[in-house]
Amino acid sequence: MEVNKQSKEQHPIETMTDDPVIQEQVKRTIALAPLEKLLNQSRAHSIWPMTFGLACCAIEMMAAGGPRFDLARFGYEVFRPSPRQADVMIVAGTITKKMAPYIKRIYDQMPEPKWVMAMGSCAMSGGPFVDSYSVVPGTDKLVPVDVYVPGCPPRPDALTQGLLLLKDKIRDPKVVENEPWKAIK
Amino acid sequence: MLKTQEFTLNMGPQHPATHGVFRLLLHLDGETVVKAEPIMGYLHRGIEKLAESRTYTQVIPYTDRLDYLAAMLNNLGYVQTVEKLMGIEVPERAEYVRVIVSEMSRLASHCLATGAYALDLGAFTGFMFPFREREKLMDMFEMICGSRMTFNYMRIGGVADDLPEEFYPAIKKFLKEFPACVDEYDGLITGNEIFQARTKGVSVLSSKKAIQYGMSGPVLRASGINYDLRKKRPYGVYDKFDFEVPVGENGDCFDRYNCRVLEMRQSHRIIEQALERLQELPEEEPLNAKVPKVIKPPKGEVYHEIEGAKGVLGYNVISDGTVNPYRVHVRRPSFINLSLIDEMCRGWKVADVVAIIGSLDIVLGEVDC
Amino acid sequence: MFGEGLIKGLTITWKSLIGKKITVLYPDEIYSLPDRFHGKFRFDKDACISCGMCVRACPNKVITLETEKVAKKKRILKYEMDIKYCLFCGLCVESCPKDALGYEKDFEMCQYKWEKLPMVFVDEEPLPAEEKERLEEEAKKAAEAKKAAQEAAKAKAAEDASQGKEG
Amino acid sequence: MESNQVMKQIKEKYQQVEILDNHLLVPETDIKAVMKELRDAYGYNVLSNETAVDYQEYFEVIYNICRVPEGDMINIKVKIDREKAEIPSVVDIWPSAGWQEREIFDLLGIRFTDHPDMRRILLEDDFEGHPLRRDFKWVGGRD
Repeated sequence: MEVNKQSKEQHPIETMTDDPVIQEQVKRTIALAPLEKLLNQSRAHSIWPMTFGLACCAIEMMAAGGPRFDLARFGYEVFRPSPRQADVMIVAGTITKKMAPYIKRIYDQMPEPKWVMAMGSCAMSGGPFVDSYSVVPGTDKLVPVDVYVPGCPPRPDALTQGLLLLKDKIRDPKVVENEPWKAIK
Repeated sequence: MLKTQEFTLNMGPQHPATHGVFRLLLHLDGETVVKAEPIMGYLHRGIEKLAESRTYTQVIPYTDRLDYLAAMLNNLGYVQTVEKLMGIEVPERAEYVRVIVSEMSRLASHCLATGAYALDLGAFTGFMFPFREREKLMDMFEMICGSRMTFNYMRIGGVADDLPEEFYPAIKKFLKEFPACVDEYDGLITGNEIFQARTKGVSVLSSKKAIQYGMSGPVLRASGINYDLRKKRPYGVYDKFDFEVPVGENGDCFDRYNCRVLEMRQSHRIIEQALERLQELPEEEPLNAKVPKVIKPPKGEVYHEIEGAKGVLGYNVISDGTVNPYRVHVRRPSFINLSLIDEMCRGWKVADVVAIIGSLDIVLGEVDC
Repeated sequence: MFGEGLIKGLTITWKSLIGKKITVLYPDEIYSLPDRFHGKFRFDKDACISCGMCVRACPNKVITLETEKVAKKKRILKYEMDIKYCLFCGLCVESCPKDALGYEKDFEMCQYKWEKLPMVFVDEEPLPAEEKERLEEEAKKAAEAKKAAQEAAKAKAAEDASQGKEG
Repeated sequence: MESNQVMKQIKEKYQQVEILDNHLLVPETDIKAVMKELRDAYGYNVLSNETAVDYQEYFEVIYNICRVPEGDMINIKVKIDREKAEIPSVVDIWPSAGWQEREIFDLLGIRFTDHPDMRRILLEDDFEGHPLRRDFKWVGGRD
């Protein structure tokens, strides 16, 4: 029978390792991959950001949720104050050494899968205050960052663009190799 | 008698109602606050130290990031201090342009304070309406200096650029529409019974206490003291305008909020008058005073105060005769207004704490510097 | 009457249902930005005289400018703006004497990768030694030729003048 | 009363006080008495600003006090020894000095004696050094 014939064929993972536990895990995950894709589609279309306003950029983030720029058009307006209900942490503002442990802790409290956006110069690299004695030079020194939004502060539109880029990345992680602004237009 | 155990609640540093990264350690007896312990510095970026290694012009963009809601007023305070130090007389046209942009900045700040206060107390619609006007202001700022929040528009001896052509119709349209918009806020937020129930009589600040603790701005005026530096110690051309200083009666949260709404109407009046006078002045008049290319103030020091959006904003600039300032100190109104938070919260419920912090209208960029 | 304020508030919100909508539908509709907008940088390599004014004006050492001198002319090797440190204050643009540096009306600068953040406008290898020599010699020759031509012109002019005297 | 006249009267009363172009230079020992006099006799009721400067050889504490709601201002300076770095606190005269003195202690390391709560305010408790001193060295975070 055809089914049996297929099962007798060697799975690529069997050539790599002999551990039956790993083999089984890999086979099961690959079977679930299409489902994951479907889930990612839904994730990408309703990102719940966390209100993580630190400084000036937070005001632009509020403006992005306001009437003019209206993130609700994409389904991203559900700003959650609690990290346990959020998908993406938008780090908007300067991270000081005093604040750094909290950022790490809040990131750890977020459920998987999670993403991080660095909004504005300060969050990207310390920005104008990089030479200061109390500033952490960039979010990526603490947690991995998925999208960088330059500007000081960025326009709310730029934040929208960043979220759209993140949407593309959630749908297809390979998109990071492309030139980003071409991906949208 | 039942005795309850004291309970500690940590509010912040990541809390949506603290207007930034401010942490309040609340000691509670049931729901009543026994003691509020403020902990800040989560946004301390060392601007005062950074200023020591920048030239006088390069410090201006850093002042933007202190009180980022009313950045133009921070610019104004700094450049006026340096001008005082160097003895520069600013041309009249530049003074009027400065008045227009700084009052616009005050409007933008008060719009946000009103909207965010409504949001703190659970009125999401009340947040949308002031933000609509704020966006119009931001558009005009973008026309003037290209940025929405961090302007870097003022220069020592004048302003960076003239007001563009397209600005005049925009501001005229805005000035025409704005009083009706403030009426809308009054109808939507001020007149709302739920809002009044949550703010009237809450955390009354007596005038004596307000003076003792060095409060300033709307917080002081809400307690019934008519102290506005634009009237009492006029700087720039502020003595040429006709406007009133709104003063509250009770000094509760509602008065502090209402003072800001009333101030918006006065700022509107000032902009109208300034625009009129500016257009009367001949176009050829210079916009910048004659300043040397490399700014090197003589040895000395100046302390200068202006009326910021949050209160008295003071700059202390010390020069040692080189191109870099020796020391820049900023008297930040939010920092000093916040120092009474413990006493203001004492005896009120947890839900009122949000109302009290919102009514003080603090900006953490300024508190922590 | 209790509830009056609530009803008044409701009428205000209902009114805005019929008014003009203010939402800008980015990215379908690009919002018109003013001329002075501080966005992406634009750099004109040919206009730049590599005077270094922008580097000195910057409050945060964002700009890297490397030059080499070839035949008495400065050649730009590298012009890089590390916009992750940028304040977008506009002091560099203001200081540029030749208008080589400016802003574009474009704010779309988002990136996935840290390495792609800096804006590299010019990134060239320094010229090899032979090429440099060749260019220098060429410049020398050109200068000599120019000098010769000038002298010839002078001589001719003198001749003309003397002829004119005679004539 | 004009602030110039006030300055002259203070000078008459306290011999060691010096009048420099726009401020009073008060010795450390007299500061509390002068402050009290200014508040009670002349009605200067608000301490608007308090800060300090590191002049490498010595510290200087600057007080800007004003009358509310009249609005006139007087500037007072005190020179203190850099090694000792101690000065009496004025919290009991002006409660608004509380946080400002804590800030000065945090950033410049000047200790205010009899301040009720002399802790760091902006930086972490275990931060080493005082950043606004001129000899403070640190390593920036640029790549």
